[in-house]
Amino acid sequence: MFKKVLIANRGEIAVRIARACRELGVRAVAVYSDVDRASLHVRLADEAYPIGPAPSRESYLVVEKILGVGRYAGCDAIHPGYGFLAENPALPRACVDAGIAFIGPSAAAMEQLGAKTAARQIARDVGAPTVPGTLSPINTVDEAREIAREIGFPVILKAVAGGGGKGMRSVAGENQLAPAWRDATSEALNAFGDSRLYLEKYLERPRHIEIQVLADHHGHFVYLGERECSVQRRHQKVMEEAPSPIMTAELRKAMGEAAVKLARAGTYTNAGTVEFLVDAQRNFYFLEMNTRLQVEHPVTEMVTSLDLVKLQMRIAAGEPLPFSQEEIELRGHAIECRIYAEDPDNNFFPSPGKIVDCGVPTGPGIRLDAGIYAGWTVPNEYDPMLGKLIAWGGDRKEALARMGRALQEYYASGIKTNVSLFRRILASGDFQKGAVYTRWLDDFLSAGPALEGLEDEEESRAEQAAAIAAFLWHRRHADGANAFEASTIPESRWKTESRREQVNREPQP
Amino acid sequence: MFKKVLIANRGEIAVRIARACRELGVRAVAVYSDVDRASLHVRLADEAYPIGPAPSRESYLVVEKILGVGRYAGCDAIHPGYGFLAENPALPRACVDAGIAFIGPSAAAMEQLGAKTAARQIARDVGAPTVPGTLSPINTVDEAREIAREIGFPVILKAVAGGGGKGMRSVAGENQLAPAWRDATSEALNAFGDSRLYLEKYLERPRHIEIQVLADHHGHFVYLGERECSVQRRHQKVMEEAPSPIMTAELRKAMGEAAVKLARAGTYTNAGTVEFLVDAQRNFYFLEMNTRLQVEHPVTEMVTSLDLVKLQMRIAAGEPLPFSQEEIELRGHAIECRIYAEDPDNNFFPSPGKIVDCGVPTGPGIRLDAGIYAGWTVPNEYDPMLGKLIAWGGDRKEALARMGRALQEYYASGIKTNVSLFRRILASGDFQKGAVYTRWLDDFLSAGPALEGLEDEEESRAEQAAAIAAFLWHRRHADGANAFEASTIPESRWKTESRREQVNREPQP
Amino acid sequence: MKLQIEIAGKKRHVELAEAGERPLWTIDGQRLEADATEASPGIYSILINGKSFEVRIERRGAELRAMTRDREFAVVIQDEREWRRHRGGSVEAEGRQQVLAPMPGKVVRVLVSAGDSVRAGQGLLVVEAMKMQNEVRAPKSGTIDRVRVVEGQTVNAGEVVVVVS
Amino acid sequence: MKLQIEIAGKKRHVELAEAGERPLWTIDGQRLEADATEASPGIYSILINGKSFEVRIERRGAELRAMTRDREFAVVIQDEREWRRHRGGSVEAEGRQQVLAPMPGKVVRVLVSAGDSVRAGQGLLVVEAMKMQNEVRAPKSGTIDRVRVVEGQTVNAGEVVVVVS
Repeated sequence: MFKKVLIANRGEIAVRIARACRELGVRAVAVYSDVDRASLHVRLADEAYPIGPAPSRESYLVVEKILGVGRYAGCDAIHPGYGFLAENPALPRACVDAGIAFIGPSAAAMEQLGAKTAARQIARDVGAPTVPGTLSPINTVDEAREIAREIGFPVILKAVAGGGGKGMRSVAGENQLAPAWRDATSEALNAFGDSRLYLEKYLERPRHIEIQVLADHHGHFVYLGERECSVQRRHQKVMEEAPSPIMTAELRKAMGEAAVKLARAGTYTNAGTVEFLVDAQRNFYFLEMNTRLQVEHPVTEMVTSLDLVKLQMRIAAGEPLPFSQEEIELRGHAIECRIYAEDPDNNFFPSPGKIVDCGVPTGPGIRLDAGIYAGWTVPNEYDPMLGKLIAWGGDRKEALARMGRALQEYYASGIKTNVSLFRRILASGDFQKGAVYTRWLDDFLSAGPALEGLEDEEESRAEQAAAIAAFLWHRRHADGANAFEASTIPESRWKTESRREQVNREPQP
Repeated sequence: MFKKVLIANRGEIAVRIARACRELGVRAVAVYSDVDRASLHVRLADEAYPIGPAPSRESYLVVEKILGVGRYAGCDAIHPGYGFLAENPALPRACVDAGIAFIGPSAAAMEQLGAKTAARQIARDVGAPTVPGTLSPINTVDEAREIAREIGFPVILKAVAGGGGKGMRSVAGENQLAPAWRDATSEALNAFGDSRLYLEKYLERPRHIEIQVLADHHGHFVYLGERECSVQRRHQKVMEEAPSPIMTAELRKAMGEAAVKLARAGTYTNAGTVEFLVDAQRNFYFLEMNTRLQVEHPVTEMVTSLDLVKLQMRIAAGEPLPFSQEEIELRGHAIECRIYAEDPDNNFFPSPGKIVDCGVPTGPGIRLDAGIYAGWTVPNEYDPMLGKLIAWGGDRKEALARMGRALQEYYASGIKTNVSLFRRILASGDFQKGAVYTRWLDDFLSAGPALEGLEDEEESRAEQAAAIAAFLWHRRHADGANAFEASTIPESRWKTESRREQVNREPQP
Repeated sequence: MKLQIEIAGKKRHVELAEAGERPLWTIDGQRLEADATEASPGIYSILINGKSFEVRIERRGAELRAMTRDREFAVVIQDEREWRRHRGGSVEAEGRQQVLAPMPGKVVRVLVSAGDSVRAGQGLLVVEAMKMQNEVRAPKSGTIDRVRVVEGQTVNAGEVVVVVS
Repeated sequence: MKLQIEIAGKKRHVELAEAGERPLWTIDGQRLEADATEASPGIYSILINGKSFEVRIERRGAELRAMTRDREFAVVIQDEREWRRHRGGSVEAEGRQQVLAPMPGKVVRVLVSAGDSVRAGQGLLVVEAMKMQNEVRAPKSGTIDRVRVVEGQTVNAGEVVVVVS
């Protein structure tokens, strides 16, 4: 095993890796930007070194700085976490030159399997199903008609230059193809100055299900079951669970073996995730591979009883996988909520700021992987994820019940968080039944907040309790003139309303 | 399932039960004494009712008050937790009269199996081994010699009226018997005014290992493996783990079946624990039965993936056990530390007071069952246990490593806690090897603190860091004259020293 | 002491009288069997007829929020005196309107200039924070009166960025 | 600013000078590459040559303690001025000695009276707290000068219960 591991990351994942190091008796070396000096990952590390200004382009993304710390501190390995440099082949390549082990795949495997088009090619080569269609541009509507007939309607037209839904049209049948072609072409031209389109099979309400794979340096490959990641807001995963509510033993085996075949073909090593779309008939289609540890790895840990970060380190240190595919047993059900500093009442705007106080849920079946503490200021410069709340139960019902209970105990005051979103999702009938798909949450949210149940006694008691608490709060704080002003000026409500109207958050291209 | 459960307890176990209720959709009703109004179990409950003054004799121990709340609030079941009324047959008896389900065994089973002498008789009846010897007084040294020859040396002489080691002598061989008899007789007479002795087989360095059993109302009995509870300070469990480091599949089966046989003979229902002593040759001897949930139940939960409190509720509600003996699978290793508000540097004196701040360890494999929060004052009137820190790992080594890591993250400031004791235990070679016995910790502590390792660079850096922190603390707080005085008067150290000398805590008889 | 407290849009008159050691709560003229204690700063344990509620009161900028285990309420507090004083000045909703930065961040693009006419919902500028770009839109149709920020500038939440009239 | 700080029985002279924005630490005359920040009240993150230490400073009654991840130190702080002032008065260890209650609790038994002669280690009284009975013992052999508590009385930690001379 390594003596000293450099953690080239920050936030909850840096904390997660530092804990794994601690438990293995390996020294954990943190790096930090100027605004991260007091961050939890620095506090929990054995060593910590500054790497520059807050913008990640000048700190966490600079390979030379990371390697410099690794050399200076005498690290024998680097763990990239996720995000930042985790999928940048420059880092493993520089590690080879520096004689430091990279805890992840080789640069070559990363390039092959991490690139969408290359990975799809490999998937086709090994016979893993991909979404039928073409990745290269189609020239005419006739050509499009021919391909569409081949793969069968419905299909979807997509702009080659596209993104964000522009230049995209779903086509239910042949008679809709021509007008859809016209619309999509002109929209693409307007939006991107490039009218070219390509065509894919349209999956009606696909699920996003991914397979965790592990591969050592001795040619052993295993899959650790799947994660259901269909609950997404604008293509961002929000809640993940394992196993998937629709999984069968046969499907798991088929998807797992396809994932392993792909990883093997790309001579992959270490932990990786193969993402699939799964349609209502349980057909699965390769989407892409993530050549790193995933945010949602804890749900797999909870149902397999394995520690993926430690396994990553063992693999990188050259140890063989300590178990075979047959020995992997899934047990119970796990679910994860990604807790963000954002405002669910206001288009999920990021809400950085100082955390005044934290409620940490504990007790049976609850795990919290977080990178925050009371008194810490969430910096403005990075992803606003505060941490992940994970619940395990003997079955899905118990896992959901425990998550509901834990969410009642969780809070981070002083900033806004998306905790109420999870309460809404948990309360929805669709989610309870596991009837979700990749656009489900967007549909659910655009349908607006569900009508609250009829005003029952509990509700009115809760409002009375809130009134009493507000009374006592006011009595304590009203003396300070500012506090009083702020809480009583009627305009404040008007501002809130207008703010809500004005704002519409767009994902960054 | 029940609609509303009254929790006749306080502290971490009341919190534990309230969480189980919450997860089952059952309303949790708390009771509280005058000093417990702001306790965590009240905050987490759905309803809460006062039951009188702080002394438990006037509140938590008053059956009528408990039943009164149960009736007033319309509860259909009562969970007693552990301690207080948990092993008092008056409560299940009163429950029967009130038509409220008692979540535990019947009063009759409690009386039969809970009383030491009656339970030993049943154990002998069903062929479960008990420590050889006699429970009735021996009249002469000759009679003692005869019995000792029969059961074999070494034996131990114990005062009938005894306790606390007075009038107790271990006898290695026959030639030591006569002088030991003389000494023990006179010591017993001096100490208790009663010179009578009895004799038992002397177990050299016995382990305390206990078996968790469950029994439903349909005649199904199962055992859920064992807990190793040998790490005790003055007969009080301090750290527990599952499985026991010395366990074999055969021994587990033998002990488990003996435990079930005993429970069955006493027509036991619900959760119970059968305690055994186990000698170096892995012979086991029935000690006593605890007719309730144990403090240390979480380690069993972690290795069986079951929720014992929920199972208790299901059983009490008349549901059959949802699994058979064959379906119970043990997985990995779990360990628990009982965190107390006490001062390990000062004879483990209780240290109640206001908790200023809490560090809550989180991350993989860590569970905390606690009944405290920052800002809460640990009352003077009750057991000073703050909660239990539990670590799970794939094997014992990982469980210990995770516990070590979690202990680094845990603190409750403002009061003293015994956390440093666990650090010392974890660092000891004996414990690492699992080579412990019931008096091990007392021996370990009386041997005094281990010599600290040679002063290494790490140690001196840590001292420098402490000096810098103390400097900054002083700079911030020294302006308040009191703070300054208190931290600088040299007498303070002298006081501490003399205090340490003066004091020797005795367990209450 | 008597306050007017608006919870979830409903106004209530809440009164606390201490009778001996027992506090007496009255809401909208009705006596309430309630016991309240502050467990931690801003966190209150409230028992109403034995029902246990935990309420966290939090100030977020200009707003007050009350959080129970499962619910979240907007709170507006006015004591009777204050209330009378404020009664006169009604909320101006029309006319010139200030557009506020909804979050701290950096202005990466300004899409309008003073004098431009805009439609309601039209993008005015883009603020970037935490890797997300957020478009600030016009609250109403009208004319840009003033743009108070430039590209590259850092803004705080609630800062006026544009005025529309 | 310069302080004498005793950690684990070893006295150190700690000095902090702010040079520009960089604080300069000196311990016993030696410059230290150290960076310190208070993460939470009383919790300090200290980097010394890149090594990360977290130190929690806690006052416990009259004592100061410093806790790192694995270690706990007794701390005594004196600034140079104070130190000179206190130097004269030495600690009286012999003669009359006050016996203090080591914890808050209730005196359940008083085992001695004024005038009794006691041996070092002999039980003087029994205090009960949290279900535990704790015997307070004589710190030295001598004569009971005064007993300052009676059975049934509640005492606080550090309160003088008996004086032995």
